[in-house]
Amino acid sequence: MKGQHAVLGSGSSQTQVLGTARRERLTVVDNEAVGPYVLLRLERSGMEPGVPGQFFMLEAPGQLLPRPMSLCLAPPGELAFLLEPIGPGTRALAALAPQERIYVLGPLGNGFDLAVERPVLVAGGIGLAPMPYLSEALGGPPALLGFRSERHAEAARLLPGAEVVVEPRLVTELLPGEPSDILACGPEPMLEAVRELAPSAQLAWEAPMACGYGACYGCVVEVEGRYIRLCIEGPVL
Amino acid sequence: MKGQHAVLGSGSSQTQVLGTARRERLTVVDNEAVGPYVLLRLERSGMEPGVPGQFFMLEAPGQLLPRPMSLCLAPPGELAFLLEPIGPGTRALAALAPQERIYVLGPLGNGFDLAVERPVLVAGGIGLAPMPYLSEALGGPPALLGFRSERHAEAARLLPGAEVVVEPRLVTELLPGEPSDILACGPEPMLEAVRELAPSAQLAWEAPMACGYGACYGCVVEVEGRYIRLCIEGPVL
Amino acid sequence: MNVPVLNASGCLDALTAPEVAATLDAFVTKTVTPLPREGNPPPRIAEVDGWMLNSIGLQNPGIEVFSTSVLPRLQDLGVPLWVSVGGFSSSDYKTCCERLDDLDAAQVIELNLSCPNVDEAPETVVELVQASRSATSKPLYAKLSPATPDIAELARSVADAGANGLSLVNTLRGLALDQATLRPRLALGTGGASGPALRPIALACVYACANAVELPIVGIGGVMSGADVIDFIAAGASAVALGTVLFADPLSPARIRDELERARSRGYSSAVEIRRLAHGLAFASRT
Amino acid sequence: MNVPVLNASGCLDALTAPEVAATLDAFVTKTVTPLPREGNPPPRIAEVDGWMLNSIGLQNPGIEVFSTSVLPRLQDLGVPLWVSVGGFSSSDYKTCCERLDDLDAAQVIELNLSCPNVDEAPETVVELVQASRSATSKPLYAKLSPATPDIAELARSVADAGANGLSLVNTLRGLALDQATLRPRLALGTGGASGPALRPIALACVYACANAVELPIVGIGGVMSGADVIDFIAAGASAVALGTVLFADPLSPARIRDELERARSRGYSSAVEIRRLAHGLAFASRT
Ligand SMILES: Cc1cc2nc3c(=O)[nH]c(=O)nc-3n(C[C@H](O)[C@H](O)[C@H](O)COP(=O)(O)OP(=O)(O)OC[C@H]3O[C@@H](n4cnc5c(N)ncnc54)[C@H](O)[C@@H]3O)c2cc1C
Ligand SMILES: Cc1cc2nc3c(=O)[nH]c(=O)nc-3n(C[C@H](O)[C@H](O)[C@H](O)COP(=O)(O)OP(=O)(O)OC[C@H]3O[C@@H](n4cnc5c(N)ncnc54)[C@H](O)[C@@H]3O)c2cc1C
Ligand SMILES: Cc1cc2nc3c(=O)[nH]c(=O)nc-3n(C[C@H](O)[C@H](O)[C@H](O)COP(=O)(O)O)c2cc1C
Ligand SMILES: Cc1cc2nc3c(=O)[nH]c(=O)nc-3n(C[C@H](O)[C@H](O)[C@H](O)COP(=O)(O)O)c2cc1C
Ligand code: FES
Ligand code: FES
Repeated sequence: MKGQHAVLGSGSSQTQVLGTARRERLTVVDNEAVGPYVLLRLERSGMEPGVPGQFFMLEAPGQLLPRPMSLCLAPPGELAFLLEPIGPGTRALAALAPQERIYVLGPLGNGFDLAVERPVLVAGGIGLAPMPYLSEALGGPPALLGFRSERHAEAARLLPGAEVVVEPRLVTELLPGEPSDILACGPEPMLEAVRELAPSAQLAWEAPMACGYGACYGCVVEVEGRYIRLCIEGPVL
Repeated sequence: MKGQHAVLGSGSSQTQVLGTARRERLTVVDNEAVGPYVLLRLERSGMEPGVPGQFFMLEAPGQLLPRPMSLCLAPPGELAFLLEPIGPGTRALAALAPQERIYVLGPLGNGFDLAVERPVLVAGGIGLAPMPYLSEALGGPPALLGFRSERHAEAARLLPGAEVVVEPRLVTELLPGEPSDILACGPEPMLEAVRELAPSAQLAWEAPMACGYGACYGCVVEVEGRYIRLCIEGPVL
Repeated sequence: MNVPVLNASGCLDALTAPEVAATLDAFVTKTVTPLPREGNPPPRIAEVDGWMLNSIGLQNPGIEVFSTSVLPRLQDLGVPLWVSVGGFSSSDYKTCCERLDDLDAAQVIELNLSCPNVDEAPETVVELVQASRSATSKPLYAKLSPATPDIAELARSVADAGANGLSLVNTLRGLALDQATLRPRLALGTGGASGPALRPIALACVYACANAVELPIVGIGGVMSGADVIDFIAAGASAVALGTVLFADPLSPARIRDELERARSRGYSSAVEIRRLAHGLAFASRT
Repeated sequence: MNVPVLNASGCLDALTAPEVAATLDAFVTKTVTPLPREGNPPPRIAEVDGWMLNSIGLQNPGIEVFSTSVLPRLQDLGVPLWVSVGGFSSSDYKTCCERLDDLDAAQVIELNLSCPNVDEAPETVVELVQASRSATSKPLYAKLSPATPDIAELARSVADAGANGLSLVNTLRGLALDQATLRPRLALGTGGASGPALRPIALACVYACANAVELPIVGIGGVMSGADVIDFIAAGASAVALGTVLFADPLSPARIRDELERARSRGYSSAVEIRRLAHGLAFASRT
């Protein structure tokens, strides 16, 4: 894993999250189904898209806490997020109609390190979310996508040219034999498997987050026996 | 006051509220402004309008507890309520759009005793609510209405032919000198004043209610040193 | 799914709404005290932010009138009866339990040890249970407040003092101010807070106590739906009682039973199965 | 309207978000314990029914690292500092207070007497306050749990034990189950429940304590808006602290100050005026 790991507790990180992030109320342009997922497009207003792999906290109407979402696409004047509706927050976001407005905070956290020579993108399921923007930034490197069903695999159209497998086949079966710089996002077991095969891979992890900017200590993951805040030390580790 | 007053606590009343009341989900026909008030018209479905002065518990979207409302009008196939938006529950009711549906329970409580010889209706402000339906049942007796402003007085059109005063004039100034059977509804000070002048008047009182059918003991009013449940002993006392 | 559904004490009058009482597995009376009580002055209720606040103040006819004239009429309804008793000293609890002890109509005595609308009894909860235990051989359910630093510890002492079951929970104390006057909306200031916002707190109490004692638990607090009942069973309750939801929906017992029936067809085959699922994670009682 | 706005302990890291800290009248640190703590295993947070549940478990670098390397950097921010201390025995509280006593940067010590995510200290709250009092001459704010049968009584004993102020309140204990597995959503089962659903409960605590003691009170619990601040002041607080709202909106301190400013123009001319309005009904302290 990359990144300087925190020692412990308050003040271990220098990342001044709010220094680059803004908070604005953005207008929904559209919400489109992409297989079982939803592509939520927001007017960009004054917000920066940030580095691929960074994320934003999106107000989910009716919910107390915002929900973390990776930026999926940054077309001119827009910020677009790919959502999997799995609970009350993501369902509320998936139900937004054009012209509705939500508060958005970001970009947050540390994205992928783009200084790589032989990039290969690897994603499982909703782990596809950050890949289109990442692919663009890297000039369209090879990409490997795994999905749990044909229906989920429809979302592969967001990353034209990617190689796609559907369960029971696993995306890790496609990992190249030759040395490469893997940038991956997906469910925890997939990321563990990728790390096993490619210890230097950059992996984008998930954890429930309340704040996204280091305030709550809710999003910790264990790294070398210590709990670090994924939102400011990651999500790419 | 009329009505057999409860002694104390559980089981003092024989009124089997749910015996006559039904609970159904009714569809909104329309919501019309009447001065600063709102006339909420619901499809009647299988519900009975009951006796004038009885009330219904109306689900207020987004609120935990339903809100008590007197029946205002019972045109064929409809139940209509006159609302004053004063808080979250009444505002939610006033914001209902046609085709939306809410649960309604009723009719509840004891209405006016219609076996009167020289009826005169007296109402102050939103106390107008039960009067149109009462007037119809009594064949259009004389009616006296008081309002706090000209704008509020617009609602008098729901009771054509009524005599209307606006503050600083008070409706009690209009009370007839000759003996009459007064049926009144309005704010507490007005009802107290009416009772002072006409001790045998039938008065429709208000109290915050959680259930409307005797379950919570929340709606008590003091009668002869005891607390009785207004929802089952009243609201007309 | 065979989960007994009761009403929560003080949330239904079986004599004014016998049709509703008939849909319950047992009817729990409003709390009875040794002497009659008029209760607190109105306004007694307010709704605020998903909570219902009440300050009824244990209005009741007293144990004597209750025993001679209310209980027989309740018995006629043909629903099993739980009698809730309360008071202000251990002798109050003793008085009520003794009076009920030889009345067959009262199947269970629930001890209201936790009403936030009357001054606190000077004795401890455990002393009140002991006094009650000495006065009756009927099953005693101890109804506890969530406003206690360590409810699992309290459950253990209450079990040791002879309680046969727990009713969890009573209301929390809450305050709502009128936005115009900034004065409390209830006449006496604060009141008991109930409704859906109480549910996660009640679930935590049930969960902590189920991991601490073997007693059966009636889960109470913000039950609104069949899904909520499943949560309470999963947390360790063996029955539930409906409070505030009865005010919003007198038909809720039947509706909730339907929802449970449908859950059964989705695979939750029995209450036991739900508990097994949930308590697989038994170490979790650590917090 | 001159109401000091703080953050609630554990709800902001001033070093990762100095811009947010700069908008506060004082910054309150996350609770520090004598020894470093890694805190509880994840998942640590969940949202349920208007509550946020957390089970952080007092992750902190320990009083020594805090004093030598965190506090100086906090001091550089130029915001008045309150240091929250906690522990598992009176000697833990004493250790922390002694260590802080001669550090000028710590203006106030807040005693976290109420964290629901660590096992209960065996000593009483009053003993913990006494031990802290003996160890420092700095102002001590006692932060109490709402899960206590009689918080006004507790406030009186805490005042007698030497506390200079009260922070009201900490979280309640809550439980959320995963709807698919029926297992607790937090790794350790239950967690501390915060957010708007806590507000009426917190207001009741502030109200009860303001009527019981003369100490200044920091109102904490579900403050989301300027209107909520007005409620807390009306109930008897003299300052407020923002917790969960900071997660949803890091700009909330400025927004809430704006809302208070606008309330002033609507006639609430001063905090004192609000309190006068509210406490006109002083007899209401009876419940
Ligand atoms: C940095 C980051 C970027 C993300 N990007 C995306 C994205 O681009 N698109 C997308 O659809 N989702 C993304 N997620 C996940 C997304 O934030 C969660 O699915 C969402 O918060 C769930 O909220 P909910 O209210 O719908 O469900 P909840 O009710 O909160 O959760 C439903 C179930 O999922 C579990 N859960 C919730 N959040 C997480 C989590 N973050 N990790 C693991 N389990 C969880 C809960 O414990 C619960 O069992 C991202 C998460 C992080 C941390
Ligand atoms: C039998 C009966 C019939 C009624 N009929 C009508 C009607 O036809 N039309 C109509 O507009 N209203 C009627 N009301 C009053 C109506 O029920 C309340 O205005 C409504 O419940 C307020 O809800 P809310 O959420 O809007 O305001 P809340 O936030 O509940 O209340 C706003 C303020 O009004 C006070 N308040 C609330 N309810 C009452 C009450 N019932 N009596 C006195 N003060 C109260 C509160 O304490 C608070 O200060 C009736 C009440 C009863 C008991
Ligand atoms: C209006 C009202 C009256 C109540 N009266 C009593 C009572 O007399 N005795 C008692 O033990 N609990 C009483 N309670 C508490 C309920 O029994 C129950 O514990 C609480 O309301 C939580 O459940 P709920 O959230 O489903 O309402 C009362 C609650 C309400 C709302
Ligand atoms: C994530 C989180 C961490 C917290 N950590 C602490 C803590 O370390 N010390 C403490 O005294 N309170 C802690 N609290 C409690 C808060 O300070 C506050 O009392 C509580 O959240 C209620 O306020 P709110 O409803 O505005 O969030 C924590 C709360 C949350 C949500
Ligand atoms: S999400 Fe709050 S610290 Fe990471
Ligand atoms: S409103 Fe519940 S008893 Fe009258």
